[in-house]
Amino acid sequence: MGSKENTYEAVVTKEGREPLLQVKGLTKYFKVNKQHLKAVENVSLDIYEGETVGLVGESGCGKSTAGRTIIRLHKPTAGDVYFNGEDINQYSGKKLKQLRREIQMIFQDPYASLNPRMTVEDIIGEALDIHGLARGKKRKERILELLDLVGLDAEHISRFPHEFSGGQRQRIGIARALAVEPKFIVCDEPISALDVSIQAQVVNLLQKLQKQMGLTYLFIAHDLSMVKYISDRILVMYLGNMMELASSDELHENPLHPYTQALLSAVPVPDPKLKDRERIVVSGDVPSPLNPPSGCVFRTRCPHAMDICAKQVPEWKEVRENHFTACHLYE
Amino acid sequence: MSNILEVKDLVVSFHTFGGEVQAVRGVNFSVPKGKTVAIVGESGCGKSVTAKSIMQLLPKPPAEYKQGEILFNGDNILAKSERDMQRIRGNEIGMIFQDPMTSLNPTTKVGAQITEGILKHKDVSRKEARSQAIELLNLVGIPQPEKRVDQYPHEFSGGMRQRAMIAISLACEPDLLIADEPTTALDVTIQAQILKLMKDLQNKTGTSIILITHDLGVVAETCDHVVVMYAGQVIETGTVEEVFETPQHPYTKGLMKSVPRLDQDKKQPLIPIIGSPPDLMDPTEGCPFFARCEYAMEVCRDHNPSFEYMGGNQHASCWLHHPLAKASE
Amino acid sequence: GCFSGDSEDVTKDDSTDTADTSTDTDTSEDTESTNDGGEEKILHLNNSSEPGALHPGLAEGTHDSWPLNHLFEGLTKKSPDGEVEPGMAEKWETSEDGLEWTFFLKQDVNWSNGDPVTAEDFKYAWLHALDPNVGSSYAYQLYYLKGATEYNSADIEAVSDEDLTKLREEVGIEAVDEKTLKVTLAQPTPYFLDLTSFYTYFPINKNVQEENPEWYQEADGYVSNGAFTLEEWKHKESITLKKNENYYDKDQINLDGINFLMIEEASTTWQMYRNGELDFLYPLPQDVVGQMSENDDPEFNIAPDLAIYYYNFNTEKKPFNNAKVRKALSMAINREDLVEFVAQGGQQPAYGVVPEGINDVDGDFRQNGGALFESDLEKAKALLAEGLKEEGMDSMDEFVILYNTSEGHQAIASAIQEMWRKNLDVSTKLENVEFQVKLDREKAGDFMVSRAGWIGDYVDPMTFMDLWVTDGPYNDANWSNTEYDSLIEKAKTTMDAAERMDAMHQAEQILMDEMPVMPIYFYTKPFTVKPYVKDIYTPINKYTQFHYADIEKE
Amino acid sequence: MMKNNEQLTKEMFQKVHDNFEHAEKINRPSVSYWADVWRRIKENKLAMLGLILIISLSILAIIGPYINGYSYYEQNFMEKNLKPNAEHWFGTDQLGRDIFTRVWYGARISLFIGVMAALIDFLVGIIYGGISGMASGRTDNIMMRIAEILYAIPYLLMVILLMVVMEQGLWTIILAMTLTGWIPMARLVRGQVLQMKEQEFVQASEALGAKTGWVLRKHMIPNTMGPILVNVTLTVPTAIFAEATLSFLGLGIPAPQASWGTMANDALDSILVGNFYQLFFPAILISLTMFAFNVFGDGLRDALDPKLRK
Amino acid sequence: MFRYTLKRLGWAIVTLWAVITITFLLMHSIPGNPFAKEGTMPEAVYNNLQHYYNLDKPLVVQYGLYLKQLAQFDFGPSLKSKTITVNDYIVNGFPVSLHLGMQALVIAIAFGLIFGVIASLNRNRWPDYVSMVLSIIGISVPSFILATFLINFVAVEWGLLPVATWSSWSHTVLPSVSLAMMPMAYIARLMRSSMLEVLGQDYINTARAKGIAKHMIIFKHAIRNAILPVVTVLGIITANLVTGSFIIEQIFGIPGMGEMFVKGIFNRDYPVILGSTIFYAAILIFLVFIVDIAYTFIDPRIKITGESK
Ligand SMILES: Nc1ncnc2c1ncn2[C@@H]1O[C@H](COP(=O)(O)OP(=O)(O)OP(=O)(O)O)[C@@H](O)[C@H]1O
Ligand SMILES: Nc1ncnc2c1ncn2[C@@H]1O[C@H](COP(=O)(O)OP(=O)(O)OP(=O)(O)O)[C@@H](O)[C@H]1O
Ligand SMILES: [Mg+2]
Ligand SMILES: [Mg+2]
Repeated sequence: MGSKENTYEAVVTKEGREPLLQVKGLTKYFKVNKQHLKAVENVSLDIYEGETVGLVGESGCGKSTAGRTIIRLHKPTAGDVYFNGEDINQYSGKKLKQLRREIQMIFQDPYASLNPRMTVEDIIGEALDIHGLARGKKRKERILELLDLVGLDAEHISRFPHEFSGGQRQRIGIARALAVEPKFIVCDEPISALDVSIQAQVVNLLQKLQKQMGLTYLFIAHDLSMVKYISDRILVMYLGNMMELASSDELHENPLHPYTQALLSAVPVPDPKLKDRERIVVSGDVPSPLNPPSGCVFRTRCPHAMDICAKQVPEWKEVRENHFTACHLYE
Repeated sequence: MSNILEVKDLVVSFHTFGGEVQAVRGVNFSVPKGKTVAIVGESGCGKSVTAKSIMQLLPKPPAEYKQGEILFNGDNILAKSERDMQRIRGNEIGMIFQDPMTSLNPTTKVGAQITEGILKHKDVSRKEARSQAIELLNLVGIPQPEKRVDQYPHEFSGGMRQRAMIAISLACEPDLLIADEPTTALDVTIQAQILKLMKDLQNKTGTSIILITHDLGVVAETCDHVVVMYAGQVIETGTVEEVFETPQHPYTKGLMKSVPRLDQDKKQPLIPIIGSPPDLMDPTEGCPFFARCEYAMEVCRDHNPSFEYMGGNQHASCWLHHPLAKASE
Repeated sequence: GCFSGDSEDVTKDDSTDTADTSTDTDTSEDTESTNDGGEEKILHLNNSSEPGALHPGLAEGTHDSWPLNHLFEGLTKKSPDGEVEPGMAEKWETSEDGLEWTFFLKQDVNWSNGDPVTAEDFKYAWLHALDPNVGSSYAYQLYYLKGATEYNSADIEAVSDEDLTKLREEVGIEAVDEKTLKVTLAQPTPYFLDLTSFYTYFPINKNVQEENPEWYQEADGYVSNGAFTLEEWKHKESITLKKNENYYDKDQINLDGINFLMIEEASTTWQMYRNGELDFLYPLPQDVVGQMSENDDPEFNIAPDLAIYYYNFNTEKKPFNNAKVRKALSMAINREDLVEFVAQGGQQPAYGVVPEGINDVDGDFRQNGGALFESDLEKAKALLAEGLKEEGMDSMDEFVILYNTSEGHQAIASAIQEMWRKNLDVSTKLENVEFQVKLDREKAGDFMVSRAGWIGDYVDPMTFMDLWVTDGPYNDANWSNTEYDSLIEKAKTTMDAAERMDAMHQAEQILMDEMPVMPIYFYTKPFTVKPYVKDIYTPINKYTQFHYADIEKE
Repeated sequence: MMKNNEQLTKEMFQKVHDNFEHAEKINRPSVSYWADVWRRIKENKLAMLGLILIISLSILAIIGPYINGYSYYEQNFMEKNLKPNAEHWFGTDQLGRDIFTRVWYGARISLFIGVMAALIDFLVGIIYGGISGMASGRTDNIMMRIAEILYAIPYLLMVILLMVVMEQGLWTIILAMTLTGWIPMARLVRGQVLQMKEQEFVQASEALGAKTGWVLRKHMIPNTMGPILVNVTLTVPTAIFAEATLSFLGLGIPAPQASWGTMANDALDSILVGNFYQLFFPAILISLTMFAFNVFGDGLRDALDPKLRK
Repeated sequence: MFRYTLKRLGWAIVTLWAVITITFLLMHSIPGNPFAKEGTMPEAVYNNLQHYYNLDKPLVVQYGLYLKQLAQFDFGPSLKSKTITVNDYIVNGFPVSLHLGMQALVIAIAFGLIFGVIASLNRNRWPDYVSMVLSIIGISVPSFILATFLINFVAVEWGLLPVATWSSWSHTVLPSVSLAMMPMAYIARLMRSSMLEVLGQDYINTARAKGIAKHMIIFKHAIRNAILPVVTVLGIITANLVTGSFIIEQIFGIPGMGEMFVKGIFNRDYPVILGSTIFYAAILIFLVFIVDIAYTFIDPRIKITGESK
C-alpha cells in the first residue's frame, strides 16, 4: 500500500472548491477472535457541499463501516477525516458533540432504528433534548415543523413507531436526523428495506430536502439503479477497498473496473424487451474479509484476472477525467 | 390441458388474537406448463400465503381455507389429505424460500438435507441418494460437491446456500417449482447467478415455475407471465410484455413509475404510490387501492371491481375499464 | 496427623472378609440363615448419625456411645434396674479415704479375637485417652484420676519427651498384675464406680491398637470385649453388630445381631418404624409423641432421663441482675402446660435443677428436695414490679430469647414468649441461631436469656450442682454466690454421704431462690418399640440397652 | 365482486380528489407499547388467572390477618391441632394458633420477601450487568469472571455468615436471598445490553451525540425492561421458594412470625399424625403463588415478544 | 482444541483457587468452632484438639498447609469424625450421590423433554395445559414437602416402595423422583419454548416442503435444534444433582455427599467445608466444560476457539 500519500492528491477534483468532507486513507479493522477483520481499507474521498455521493458494493463489503467511521461512530484504525478542514479524529467531548449536529445518519432498518417504546415526539425530540435546542412549547412547534417537512401529519406526533408503515418510519428517521440541522447526512441504505412502491417516497423526500436545505449526502446502497438515480458521483467498493469513482452518468456509460461492469450488468432491468441482453455474470462469492485475497481483492472473481493481480495492489488512478479506478487493466 | 396449476377463487384467512386476517381474498391465476409465472406485489399482499396454500404448508389453525380450489394437474389440492400432500410435496411441487440463511437446518449436513427428500419419494438406497445429492450440487454449480455434501449450511456462503436450497427443491424433479423471493436476500451479483441457474435448469427440465418477487426487474428478465397482487387480491394478470407495456391497473402503473431505470434522468422525478396498503384485518367493501389511487372514482369507494378480461392474455380489476368510466371522461 | 487414612477400601463389598473376626456363625447378612432353627434375630435401630469414632478413648456423644455400649464393657456395667454390677471386674476394693480403688478382673474375659482382657489393657486405654497428642475430647472424663489433669494439659509444644513420660507415669493407674488394676484418685469421688461403666473408661486391646492404630475405623480388624462385635460398617449408612462368641456371658445374649441405621430425619425414621423397617425408635417426632401418649399406644414408652432443660439469665445485664426479676419471670410460666401441650414427651416440670432418679442418702434426691419454688402469677407480677423498681425501671424493655435452631426449642420459646406476654405483659423477641453461634454468644455474654440443657455425666446430683460455681466453665449465667460455692466445695470434699447430700440440697435451694437459671423441665426418653422386642432396659443416663433383648415373633 | 351492474350510475364514476388525505391516516387508535402489551396479556387467559391470583393473594395478605379476630401469635393450648372448623377456618397449629390468620400473615412475609428479593436482585443486577455490558472488553471480562467465582462459593456459608453478622430477621433473609440471586439477573442484563448496543436506534442516539448515561436511561433500560421484568416476576416465586428451603435448615424467619416456608416446615411432622391440613395450607399457597407468578411471567414474556407483535 | 482445553484448565485452576481462598476466609470468619459443645470442655482438652488439627497456628500458616496438602489431593481429616477423612467422605458419598443424581437426571431429561415437546406441539390445547400444570407443580412444590408426601403415601400408606435408606434399587425410586421434579419441570418449560421457537423457523417449512412426514420433522429437525438451550443449562443442573441434595439425602437417609456440605458448615468442620466446596466447584467447572464440548457436537455452527463466553 505504498500509494497512501499520493492517494489524497489524486482524488482532489479540479473544480477548485474546498471539499466539505475529506476522507484520507481511512482504514478500519475489527478484532474478531484475535484476527483482523479488514472491513475498510484505505478509503479516500472528497465530498463537496450540496452533492450526493453514492457508495455501492455487495453486502459485507464495508459500506456501513465506512459510513460510520467517517462520522466517528467507529474510531478509525488509520486515516483521517476532515470536516470543514478540521481533523475530526481529534475531536472529543464538546467538539464531538458539536460535530454530531453537523453530521447525521439515516439507518437502513426502519424497524430497528426507531425505539419502539418512544412516541414520535420523543424520538424527534431526543435530538433537540440532547443538544438543548428547544424546550417546552418551542420544542413541540419544532417537532411539528419537522413532521411537516417530511410529510407526516401533526396528529402523528403522539404515535408509536409500530403504527407506521415502513416508508413513514423512514421519514421519522429523517426528521430525527434533520432536527439538529446537519450539513452532511450519511444515508445507510435508507430504502433497501422498503417496498419498491414506497422507496420513491423516501428518495423524493431526500432530494427535496437537499434542494431546500443544501444538504450533502453520502448515499449507501447496493441497488445500483437507485444510486445512479440519486447520486452525482458514485464510489464502488469491494471487500473494503475502493474500486472505482466517477460521476454517475460516466460510471454508467463507461464502467472501467470489471467489478463495476459486472455490477451494472447484473442489475435486472424492468423492461421485457431487454430480456435477452448479454450479461456479465461473475462467478463465486465475496471472500472473507478476515482473509482477503492478495493483490487486487477482486481478482478471484474477475473475468480479466492476470498474474500481476495476485501480486500487486492496483494503484488508484484517474483513468479518464474525474474518473478513478484501481485496476491493473489500466496501467 | 396446458395449465399445470390453476388457482380459482382462493380465500384464506388467519384467525388471530386481534381478529380475522383476510390474507388472500379471491385469487385467480393459472400456471401454463413449462412457463415461469411471476407473482408481484407489495409486502404483505398475500404472495407467500398463496404460495404456501399451494403446498398446503399453512398451519391450521390459525389459517383457514375458506373458499376456492387449487387444481394441480386437474386435481384439487385443497381436498387432499396430509398424507397425499406429503407425496406431492417435494416430489411434484418443489419450493424455495426467501432466506437461504434460515431455510436450511443448521445442525444437519447439507447432503443429508438433500437426500432426505430423495429417500422419501424415490425408492433408492442411501448410497444412491448420496450420489444423486452430489450430482445435484454439481448441477446447481457448487464446486467440489463431493466435499460440500458433508458440510453444514454455516460453511456455505449465502449464494451457495440458496443453490443448495434449489438442489433440495429439485431433488425429485418436480413439475412445479415455487420460488418465494429466492433472491431478495442476495446481492445483485449472486442474484444474477441464481436467476441464470433457474432459467438454465428450466430449459433443461421443463419445470414450470412460480417466481414470487417484488423486483420488477427480475420479473421482466425471467418470467413469461405476471400476476400482480394487491391486498390479498389479484388485480392484474398477463404476459410480461403486456403488463409492462400496457399496464391496465393504476397500481401496476404506479409500480412501474416508482422505480428508476438505469437510464432514467435525475431531473425526471420518481412517482411514488402514496400511502400504504390497507389493513387486512377489516378491509373495506370497495376497491382496496381506492385510498392510494390517483384515478379514484366515487364508485371505487364502496364497490370492488370485478376481474375482467382485457384482451390478449391480460386481465385486470379496475372500474376505469368500465364503459361508464370511459364515458364520463 | 494420622488421618491421611488408608481407608479406601470402604466401598468394597463388606460381606466378604468377616471370617477372621467371627467364629462359627454364618457370615451371610441375610435373614434366611439361622443358628438355632428360627429366624436370625436381628434388631433394627436407628442411630441417627454416623459415629465420630467407635473407639472408647476417642468417642464423644450419643451417636458413638450407643453402639459402643454394646461393643465394649467396662470394669462395671449397669443392671437392667440401674444398679452398678460387675462387668470385666468381678470385684473391687476401696481405701478408707476413698482415693484408692483396686479392681480384680474376671479370669475368663477375652477380647473378640481371643486375647485375654488384662489390667494393662485398661491402663493402656486410659492413658491413651489422656495423651495430649491424641486429641481426645472426652479425656476430661478421666480427670478424676490422680495426675490425669496434669498429664492431659501438658503443653505439647513446650514440654520435653522425658517430662511428658514422667507426667504419664504419675497418672494414678497401675496394673498390679495381669488381672489387678489399682486406681488412685485426685479427690474422693463417691460416684467413681458409676463412672467406670462410662465408655471413656472402657479398655482397648493394647496389641491391636499398637499394631494398627486405625483398627477402629472399619469393621475389618475391629476388636472389642463386649456382648457384640462389629460385623459391618457401611459408613454413613449402617453399622451391623453381631453376637460376640467370645463374650463371657454369651449364653445370656439372645440376639444374633443389631443393625443401626444412620438416618437423621425423625419423620423418616418414624415412617420406617410404621412400615416395619425399624423395631425400635428413639427419638420420635414431637407430634408423634403427643399423639401416641394421648392414645396410650401400647408400643409407646417413656423412659427417664438424666437431663434438664432450662433457660439462662444473663445476670450481668440489667434487669436480670435482679433476682426478683428473674424469679418473677420463672414463676410466670406454666410448666405443666408446656410439658403437656408443647413438649408432649411426658417430661417432668422442673422446680429444681436435679432430676429424679438419683439416689439420696435415703430415697430419691429430687423427691426429698421437693419443689423449690412455685408458679404463682400474682406473686410474679408483684415481684417483677418490685424488682424493676429496685433497678430504677418503670417497665421491662423488650429482650431477646436466644435458642439454637430446632423446632422443639422454637415451640417452647414461642410458648414461653406468649406466657410472658400474656401473664406479665413482657414482650420478647425470639432469636434462633445455629448451635455454634449460640455457644459463642453465651461465652461472650452476648445474650439476655438463652436456652440451655444439661445431660448428667454420671448418676449423682453433683453432675448438675457444680455447674453454677463462680467462674465455672458451664456457668453461662455468670452468676456468683459465695455461699453456694462453699456448699459445693464442702460436698465435693467430704466422703460423708449425709453431709454431702445436705450441702447439695441447701445449694439447690439457694440456686432456686436466686434463680440465675430458670429450670423448665426434666427430659425423658420417649420411645416406641415393637411388641415382639422383649427384655430391653433403659438406664437413666444411657440410651436403651439391648444386651439381653430378644425377639419373639409369633 | 359486483355483478349487479344495473345499480351503477354515471355519477359514481366521477373522479375523487381528496382521497390522498386518507392514505397517510392511521385508522387504528393510538396505543402505547405498554397498552399493547396489556391488551395481549389480557387475551392470555392463563396469564390473567395468574395476575388475578397475585392480586387476590396480595389483598388477602393485607386484610387476611384481621378477618377472623385471631392474632398470629396468640396461643391457646386447649385448642391446639384443631381441624378446620367454623371457628378456625383453616384449623389451628401445634401451639393452638389460628392457621388462617397465620397463613395470611405468612403471605405478607413471604410475598414481601419475594418482592423485595426480586427488586434487589433487579437493582443490583441492572447496575452490575449494565456496567459490565456497557464497558465491554476487559472490564466486562473481569466482572463476569467475578460473578462466576461468586457462584461457585458455597451459598450456605455466606448465608450463615450473614445470619451471624446481621440481626436475624426479615431483612437478613432478604439479603440472603439476594447474595447470589443477582448474578443471573446481571448476566441477563448484560446480554440484553450487548444486544441492544447493536440496535440501530441506540446508534442513532449516539450519532445524535447522546452520552452513555442518556443512552442507558432513554433506550437501554426501557427496551431491556421486558425480558428483565419477566425475570423479575420469576424471581419472586424463586425467592419465596428459597426461603422455604432455608426454613427447612432452620434458617428461616424467626418465630412467632411466620412465612409460608417456616409454616410448612413446622407442619411437616403434622402429616405423621394425620394432620394434613397444617401442611396443606402453606404448601398450597406456596404452590399457588409459584403458579401465579410463573404463568403471569410466561404470559408477560409472550406479550413482550417482539416476534409476536404486529 | 488442545490449546482451548489448556486455557480452560488454567482458568479452572484460578477459579478454584479464588473459591478456596474466599471460602477459607469466610468459614474462619463465622463464629463457632468445631469442638464446641453444650458447656465448654476443659481448656487442656480444647488445646489438645486445636493442636492436633493445627488450628492453633496462624491462619496464613493453616492456609499454606492446606494448599500444600491439597496439592497432594488430600482434603484432610474431618474434625467431627476420627474415622473418615474428607477424601473418604467424597469417595464414599460421591458414588451414591452420582447414582442418585444420574437417575434423577435421566428422569428429569426424559420426562422434561417429553412434556416439553408434547406441550409445544399442542400449543394452547389441553396437552399443553396438562404438561404446563405438571411442570408448575414440579417447580412449585418444595422438595421437602414432595418427599414427605411421597414417603407417607407411596411408601407407608400404599406400601409400594420402601421408606428410606439406600440399600436396593427400589429404595432409590422415591428419592430420584423427588430430586428430579424440579429440573424436570425446568427442562420441560425450556424445551417447550425452545420447540416453539424452532417450529417457527424456516427450515421446518423447508422440510415440510420436501414432503417429510410430521413426526420425522419433529424428530430429525425440530428436537435436535430445540435441545440446544436445554444442553446449556444441563451443566449446572447436573452439577447440582450429582453433588447431592442435602434435603433429599437427609429425608431419605442416603449416605451421599449432600449432607457433607451442610453439616460441615453447621459443625464448623473446616476441612469438610473446603473439601466439598472444592469438589462442587470442580465438578461444576468440569461439567460446564463438557457442555461446551457437547455443544459443538450438537451445533456444528459453534467452533471451539480460544474465547470462552
Ligand atoms: N462491530 C463489528 N465487529 C466486527 N465486525 C464487524 C463489525 N461491524 C461490521 N463488521 C464486519 O465488517 C465487514 C463490513 O461490514 P459492513 O456492515 O460495513 O458491510 P456493508 O457493506 O454495510 O454490508 P451490508 O450491505 O450487509 O450492510 C463485515 O464483514 C462485517 O461482518
Ligand atoms: N401465520 C399468520 N398469522 C396471521 N397472519 C398471517 C400469518 N401469515 C401471514 N399472515 C398475514 O397475511 C398477510 C399476507 O402475508 P404474506 O406473507 O403472504 O405476504 P407477502 O406478500 O408474502 O409479503 P412479503 O413480501 O413480506 O413476503 C399479511 O398481512 C400477514 O400479516
Ligand atoms: Mg450495511
Ligand atoms: Mg412473503
